[in-house]
Amino acid sequence: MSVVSVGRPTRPETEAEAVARPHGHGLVQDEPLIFELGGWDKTGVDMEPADLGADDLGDLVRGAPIGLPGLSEPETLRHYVRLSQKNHAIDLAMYPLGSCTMKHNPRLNEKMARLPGFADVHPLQPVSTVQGALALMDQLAHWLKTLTGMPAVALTPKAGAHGELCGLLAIRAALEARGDGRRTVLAPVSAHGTNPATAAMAGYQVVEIAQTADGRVDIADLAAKLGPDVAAVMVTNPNTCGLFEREVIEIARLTHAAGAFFYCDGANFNAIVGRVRPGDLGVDAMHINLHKTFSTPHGGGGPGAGPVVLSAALAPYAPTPWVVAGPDGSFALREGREGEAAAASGRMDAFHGQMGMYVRAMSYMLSHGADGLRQVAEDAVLNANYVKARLSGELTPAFPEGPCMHEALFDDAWLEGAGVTTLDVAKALIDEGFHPMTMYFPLVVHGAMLIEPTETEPRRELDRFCDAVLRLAAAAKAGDAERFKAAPVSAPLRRLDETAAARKPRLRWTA
Amino acid sequence: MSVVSVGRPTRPETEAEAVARPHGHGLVQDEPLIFELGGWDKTGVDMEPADLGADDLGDLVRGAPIGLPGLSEPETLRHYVRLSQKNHAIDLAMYPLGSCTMKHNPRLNEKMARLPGFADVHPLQPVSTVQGALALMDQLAHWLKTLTGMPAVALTPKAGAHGELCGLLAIRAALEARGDGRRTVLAPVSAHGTNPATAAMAGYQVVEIAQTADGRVDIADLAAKLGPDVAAVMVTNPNTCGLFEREVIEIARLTHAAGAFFYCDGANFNAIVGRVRPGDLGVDAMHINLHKTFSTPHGGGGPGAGPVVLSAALAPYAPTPWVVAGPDGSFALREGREGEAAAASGRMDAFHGQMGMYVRAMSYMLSHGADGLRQVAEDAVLNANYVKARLSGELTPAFPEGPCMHEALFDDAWLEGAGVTTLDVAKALIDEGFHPMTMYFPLVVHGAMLIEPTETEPRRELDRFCDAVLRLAAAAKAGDAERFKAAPVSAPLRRLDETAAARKPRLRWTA
Amino acid sequence: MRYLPLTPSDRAEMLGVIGAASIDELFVDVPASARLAGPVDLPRHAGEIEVERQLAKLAGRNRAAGAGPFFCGAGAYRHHVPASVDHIIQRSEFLTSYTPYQPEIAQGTLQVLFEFQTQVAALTGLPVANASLYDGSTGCAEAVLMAARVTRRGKAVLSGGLHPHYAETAWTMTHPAGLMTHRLPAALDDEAAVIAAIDAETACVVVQNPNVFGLVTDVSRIAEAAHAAGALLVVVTTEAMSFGLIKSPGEMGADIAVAEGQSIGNALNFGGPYVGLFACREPHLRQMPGRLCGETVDAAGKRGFVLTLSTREQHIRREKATSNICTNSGLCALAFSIHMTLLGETGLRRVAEVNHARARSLRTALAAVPGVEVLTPRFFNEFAVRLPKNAAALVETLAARDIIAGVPFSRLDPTAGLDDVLLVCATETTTAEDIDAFAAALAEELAR
Amino acid sequence: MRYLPLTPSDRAEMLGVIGAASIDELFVDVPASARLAGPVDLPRHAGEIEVERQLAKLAGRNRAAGAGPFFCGAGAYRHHVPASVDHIIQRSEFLTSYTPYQPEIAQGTLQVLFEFQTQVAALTGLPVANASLYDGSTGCAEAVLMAARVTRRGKAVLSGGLHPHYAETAWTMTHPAGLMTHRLPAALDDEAAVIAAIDAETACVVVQNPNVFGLVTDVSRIAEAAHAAGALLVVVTTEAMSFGLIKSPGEMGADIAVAEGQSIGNALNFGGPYVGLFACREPHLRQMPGRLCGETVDAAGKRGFVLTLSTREQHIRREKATSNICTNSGLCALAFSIHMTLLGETGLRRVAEVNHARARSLRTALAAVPGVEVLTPRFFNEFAVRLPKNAAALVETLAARDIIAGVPFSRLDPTAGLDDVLLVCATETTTAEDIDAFAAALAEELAR
Ligand SMILES: Cc1ncc(COP(=O)(O)O)c(C=O)c1O
Ligand SMILES: Cc1ncc(COP(=O)(O)O)c(C=O)c1O
Repeated sequence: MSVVSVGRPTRPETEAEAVARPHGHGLVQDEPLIFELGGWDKTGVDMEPADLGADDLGDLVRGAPIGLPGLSEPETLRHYVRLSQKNHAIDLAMYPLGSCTMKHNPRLNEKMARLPGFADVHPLQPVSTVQGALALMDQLAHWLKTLTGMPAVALTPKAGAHGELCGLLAIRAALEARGDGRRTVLAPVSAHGTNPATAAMAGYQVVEIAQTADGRVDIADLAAKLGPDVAAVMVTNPNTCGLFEREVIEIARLTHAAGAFFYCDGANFNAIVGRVRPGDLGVDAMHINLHKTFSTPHGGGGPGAGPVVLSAALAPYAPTPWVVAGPDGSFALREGREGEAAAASGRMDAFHGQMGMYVRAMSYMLSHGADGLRQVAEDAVLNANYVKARLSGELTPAFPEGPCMHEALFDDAWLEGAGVTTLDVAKALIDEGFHPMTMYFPLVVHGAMLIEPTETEPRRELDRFCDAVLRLAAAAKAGDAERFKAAPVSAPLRRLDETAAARKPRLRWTA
Repeated sequence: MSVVSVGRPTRPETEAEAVARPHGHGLVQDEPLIFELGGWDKTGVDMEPADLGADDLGDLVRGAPIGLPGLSEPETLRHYVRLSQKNHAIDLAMYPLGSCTMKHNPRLNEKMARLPGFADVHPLQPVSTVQGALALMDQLAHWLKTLTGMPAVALTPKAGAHGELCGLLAIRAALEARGDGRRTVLAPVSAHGTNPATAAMAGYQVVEIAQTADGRVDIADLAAKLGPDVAAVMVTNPNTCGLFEREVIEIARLTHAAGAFFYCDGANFNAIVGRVRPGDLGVDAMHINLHKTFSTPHGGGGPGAGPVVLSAALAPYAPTPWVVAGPDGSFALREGREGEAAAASGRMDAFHGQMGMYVRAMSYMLSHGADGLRQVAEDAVLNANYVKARLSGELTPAFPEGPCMHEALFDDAWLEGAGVTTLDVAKALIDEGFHPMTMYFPLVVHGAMLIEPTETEPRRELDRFCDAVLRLAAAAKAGDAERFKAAPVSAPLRRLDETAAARKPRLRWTA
Repeated sequence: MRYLPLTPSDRAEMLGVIGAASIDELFVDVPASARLAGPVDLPRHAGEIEVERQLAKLAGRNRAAGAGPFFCGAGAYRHHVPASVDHIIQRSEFLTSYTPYQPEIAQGTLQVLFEFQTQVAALTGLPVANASLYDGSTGCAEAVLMAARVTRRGKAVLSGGLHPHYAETAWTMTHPAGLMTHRLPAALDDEAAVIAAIDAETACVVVQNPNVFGLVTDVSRIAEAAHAAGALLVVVTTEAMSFGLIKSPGEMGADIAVAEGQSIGNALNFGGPYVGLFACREPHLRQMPGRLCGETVDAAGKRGFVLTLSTREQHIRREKATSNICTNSGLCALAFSIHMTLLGETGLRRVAEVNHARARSLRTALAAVPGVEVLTPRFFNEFAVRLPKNAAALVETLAARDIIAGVPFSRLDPTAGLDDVLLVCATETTTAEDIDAFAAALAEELAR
Repeated sequence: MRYLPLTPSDRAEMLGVIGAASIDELFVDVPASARLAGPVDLPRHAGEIEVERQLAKLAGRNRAAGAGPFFCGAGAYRHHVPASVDHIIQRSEFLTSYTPYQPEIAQGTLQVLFEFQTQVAALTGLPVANASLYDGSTGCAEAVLMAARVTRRGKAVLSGGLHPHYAETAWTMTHPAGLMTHRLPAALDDEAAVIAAIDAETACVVVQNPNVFGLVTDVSRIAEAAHAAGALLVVVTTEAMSFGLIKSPGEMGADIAVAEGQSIGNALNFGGPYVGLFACREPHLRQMPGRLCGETVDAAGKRGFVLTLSTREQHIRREKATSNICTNSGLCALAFSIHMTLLGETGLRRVAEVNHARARSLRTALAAVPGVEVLTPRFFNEFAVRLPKNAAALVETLAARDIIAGVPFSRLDPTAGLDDVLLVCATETTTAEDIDAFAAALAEELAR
């Protein structure tokens, strides 16, 4: 339909109005919970009723109301589209969450994962009917092994933490196979929380390794703590300070000399993919977060996938199932403990891991190729160093000497006396249109701000981000603490009261 | 990555802040033009270069720079996702643009239209290889004919206006076939602009028919104007005032008695689908906007599809191509003027019209079925009458007597003396989170406000909308004109200067 | 019904608010004789599973272009559209919005249209472009109508290289207004005939480049002749990808450029929806059909975009409008613009070169088949061949072998006497194996 | 490279700002011996066309479940997911966001999680649910670990009706921490054996309902026995659709309910990603693994949601955490929640009833095949049959006839001695024709 624009010239805005309406803001629809939309007897799914009742089930039939509202399709669309607009996303602006590798998620990956031949295939179909799926798993395994220089890979772990567990279980099994009941895992203080949590799950006690002034593993301390009870040394490399462990080969040597295994947390593999092979560094096991390095979407908290590459010493202790390539080009599945799987460390989950993520990762890898993946690492490192260089004048880099890898770590020394905390800076960044950096991690740095741009940030966005941070730095130093305390003011909500949430948890809607 | 939330309790908001940040607002990313993003030598498409040059084309090869920027895929995604958030959409809130039928667009339709068997088929493939496409067109034709009670349909018009042209050309051809060179088309003042514009394109002069006080065609005036030069009478039914033409059968009778044809603008078919068949009213030709009644998405301005149903008298003058069902269940295409197509009025476009829209419309029709489509009309009319009933106390309905059909028309008498115009009300509705109604159309009503909720609006949203309008009415009557003049304040932009735009048109970016 | 949110109790309560006893009361204005008592004779509603089954079955009865060797062009082209294009156009905010009449809440669509217009202007080499028409063929008809308005003349000369369906559409849409379309016989190259046909009544000359036989020509001599006679030159392009390799219409003297934009961003869709590109020289701006998006500022001085010069359009000017077009091809224009943004100049030139190279490989392969004569000397990605047999019959034979061999010219114009001419096309999606399979099968069939 | 926005000149300039002469300088910390001089031995980058071709080829070598008769269940189920679910989860704001650590700009995800938790609590009949785990099998292992923390005991009794892969996963993930899993032999109904196995060391009893043979049972007697011994009852459900027809775990006395949520909103995906549902009774809340979303207010008093009770989690509590889980199944939980919102109680019950009815039709058809014995007396949508032949071999034979006949029990547990047992499943996507084709083919093969 047409609209006659009666062209009455609009009057210019008054100054007061201009201030009241900060630039770049728009209306966000309020949206109640589905339980408040009145859909107690609606449904958005049409289906002819069954021709039979369920009377054969007797009193096992669910009688009482369940309490689930339903909505028609139009209402459903609106509910979720409205909610979605309250989220920040990579597709909206830089999302420099250090250690999370929030890179672009190619849409080709999504399309490929939805091919019926991948999406509509049951994990327990006869193996003869899923040869393409097994071939893809085999291909993914080949790429991961080649990129890491490792002889084996266990694909089934569901995410990074699950991969850590898988790696430690292989180590445990290998030790048990030689009758060795070691009970300690060494890990630096800077380790991600999943490392100690996983070690505990795997039945180990965690002993912390000290860190040097330049943000690396203290080799002397490591050597001192290595002993006959140490099953594994867990080190993240590049580490969570965004630095490459220069002495990594020595770490591996010492570890092996002590009869222990070297577990590398590969969450930061993005910094070195195509340029460095962990296998060349003496690593025995390393998980790879496909949802970081290989671009499968984070989806607001998963799903991920955490394949673990393994050294020859650990390979026999991989969990089942795995794919076996036959000489005729066909593929089989090793599901039980038969044959070469006799020593398998168990089963990490019911089926074959995260096939949907394998397809996406494979689509990404094929797109980049060996050359492109190398460029990924280079650009990721370049972008991080660029941010570090641009911000170092005003902020205080935690480790100013030498280059960083894929992320730049700052402490809060530059905020000294400003009455502004790292948290405040993070919230103020929201008002600038960016997702904050990771804050207060790693724990080894005071008021840590960990910035990981990733290689998919264009120069222009890096500059916009750096400009915003520098503006905030100037404001903080100029004493404008109030602005920081009030932030964010432009998000759909102001700061949320997390203390109240935890004090009296309300974890579901009740009428 | 993890974030330690140092749980410093956030301080409560001051009153001044609460005012400065209207509820339900969020940050909208500013976004430059693609030409300002610096991508002059970038591309987001990887392709190995051709192995041959184009030297055989000599100086016909394009040498000079074209001036097209390119962006990598991450930048492209961000550009368009940012821009998208500056749009209102059905999926965000009620979009009551009268005459536009902004109903829910089912996602199943989108999925079906993308099946390779529909989307990846060439219009000139051998007919033996597109039997499913032809079958679908035949099925769509059957549904449209059954729903309208008309014996024939021309599918190829690309949108409503194109359908109008198609209908008038069939009329013209029918008249010419009997050697009749009539040159006038009668249409009411309330007609949509496309009606007179189409009549002119079809070579006719337009004479306006008067309207009665109750918003319908003035039969006496019609009778007076009908004569030997009148080729067609074009009437919208339900009409653009949202009213059913009570005397439609008489209009048809008079028209036919004068040797003219009755063209019905079917843009408002949504009000009567499944309840009334235009064929039972004496209509000779009527276009159907698949993008209105049959839910194909409006897409920010198209594409649409405007099939035209035809009476037996006009059927031979349909344009080619059309589908012919063979006795063996196979389908053929009549593309030239052979056989029964000897009298065809020509070709409306290069191929078979809007196949992508046919699939969507068919998916919608099959979903609703005969029973559901009838319910569509009922709910559309119910929703409009509900809005009319709720608003009539404060606003002034243009035609208070009797029910309306699928849309409710108000004039601006209720704004008398308030210093607020229909345009101001529309802009103020934006600040309430709604798309404005159609304004200043139809032309027969002063300061028209035409509200079409459609059947896919839930009760709750209708109430939210009515509450907002009533709030605005109270504010206008209370003398708060300033608020209206300033509106919108919560959209990404304030009112735009349309006069300046037209005075010195800038229609493309220049460096 | 999953798309209908009202519940029975909603309906009852709402009728109460309205003061109606039943829904039938709201339909009182319908003559009693025309009120249907119950549902029409069509199937009842169906769930998603059922609808999907029915439609998938129909889709399964079509041979998808991508399912095997495929060589059709002639106005619609199979190109690869990046996955992100289709992803973006499905965003609710683009898919489910209307024509941007309220610019404050439609800047997303409006900025895209402004960018689209700029891209189309650049591609065609002309200063102003509109926000899209239905498709190339209707755009061509609109160009003829526009030329008649500009020149106040009544005749259009249509080259025999113009796609026959375009010529027919132009006739259909322009003859009622009294225009005369002088359509020259189908011919590979009719420059001389076109120039000869220009006279003082001629409003415009319409030529296609590359033409329907794939021929790429320099139309500047025709431009000169037209201009000398006071007529406009309309250049039609059915293959927008060719803008990446071939001199633009603007550079060769066109006054109006019309193109089918389907190749960029849009699927084949059995012929539609597509997107018409339309550009012209500045002085004719106010005679242009279709929507235009222009730059302006908001009340706070911020840059923004609006639909403008709408006094040309039907909703303001009614019977004096430059066209009746209202709904156009918004979403297809968006797809075009996104794909073009991904390509950029670098990518467009690259893809265009690959198209050209593949078509040359195809020529080499077909030329080697005994009995096949390549007719088109200079082409972009499609060309005509003469076969020793009826082309339509051969295409059916090859289709039975799962090779879609191209478009027989007789399909476009059965009266041209070119029943032995086949139009073939190769794009970046064509593989060497496809070409080999085609040539081999053709050789076999011709040897029979 | 289309995913890499930096241009060569960007790179050069940025190195300048950094003060590095080359990119290699940024890698100085890597030991020289480990710096690769060039790309590894893998193919070079490829365009979309090429990647799509390669992957489509692999996909084409799998028989899609929807391509013909299909009867697999046993932990993964083929249901129809409405088109709008997949549309919504692909919105950038959901797809490309991280775990909602900054609640002010993550209310979309957080509100969804709160709604999801409420839905899961309602379905399982328990008061608190978390924001998802990886899948049902790892959720089952987490439940055992949680029960051990709650009871401070070290033994878990696993029913022989528990999916063997769940039992194996539970063993893998719990034995390193010193827990003992007492796994009973595979059995259709082992209530008595389960009750007998409970002792003073028992932290929990794990039963599946419907169990791996499809049997639906009343687990309240087991609940009583467990509670009497101070142990918890963990009820596992692999088919979430059954919640629409069968009494909930909470109603039958479960302390912890674990379910595989794939059936609602998620495709088969050859086994993953799926989504683990996890709910428990209030007192055990602080021993729960995984993320929790809670309601709170913002500084202006507006309702909002945050991740809460994170002191249970690894990033705060490190080695004392209730689990190491970090990334979980956010997007699958979203899909689950959307589908459940579309269904509502009405739709869920309807679809569940249809599943049950189809499975009963399947039973009737298979029971009529000579030699086939139906083993499961009461079931939801899957049941076990005993065949007069090796089930795995028969499944392969039928697969060659394009019928995917179900899951041979030996595939789940080759050591159980149930090689003649086949697990079959029917859902709302199964047609009468599918069932007829299966029964007919089975009868033929058994008659051979
Ligand atoms: C350094 C590090 N290690 C391990 C993990 C755990 O990975 P996931 O979240 O995939 O379980 C993360 C992710 O946050 C991480 O940053
Ligand atoms: C009453 C009426 N007639 C005709 C039309 C023209 O339809 P279209 O925009 O599809 O060309 C419209 C659409 O706006 C309309 O509302």
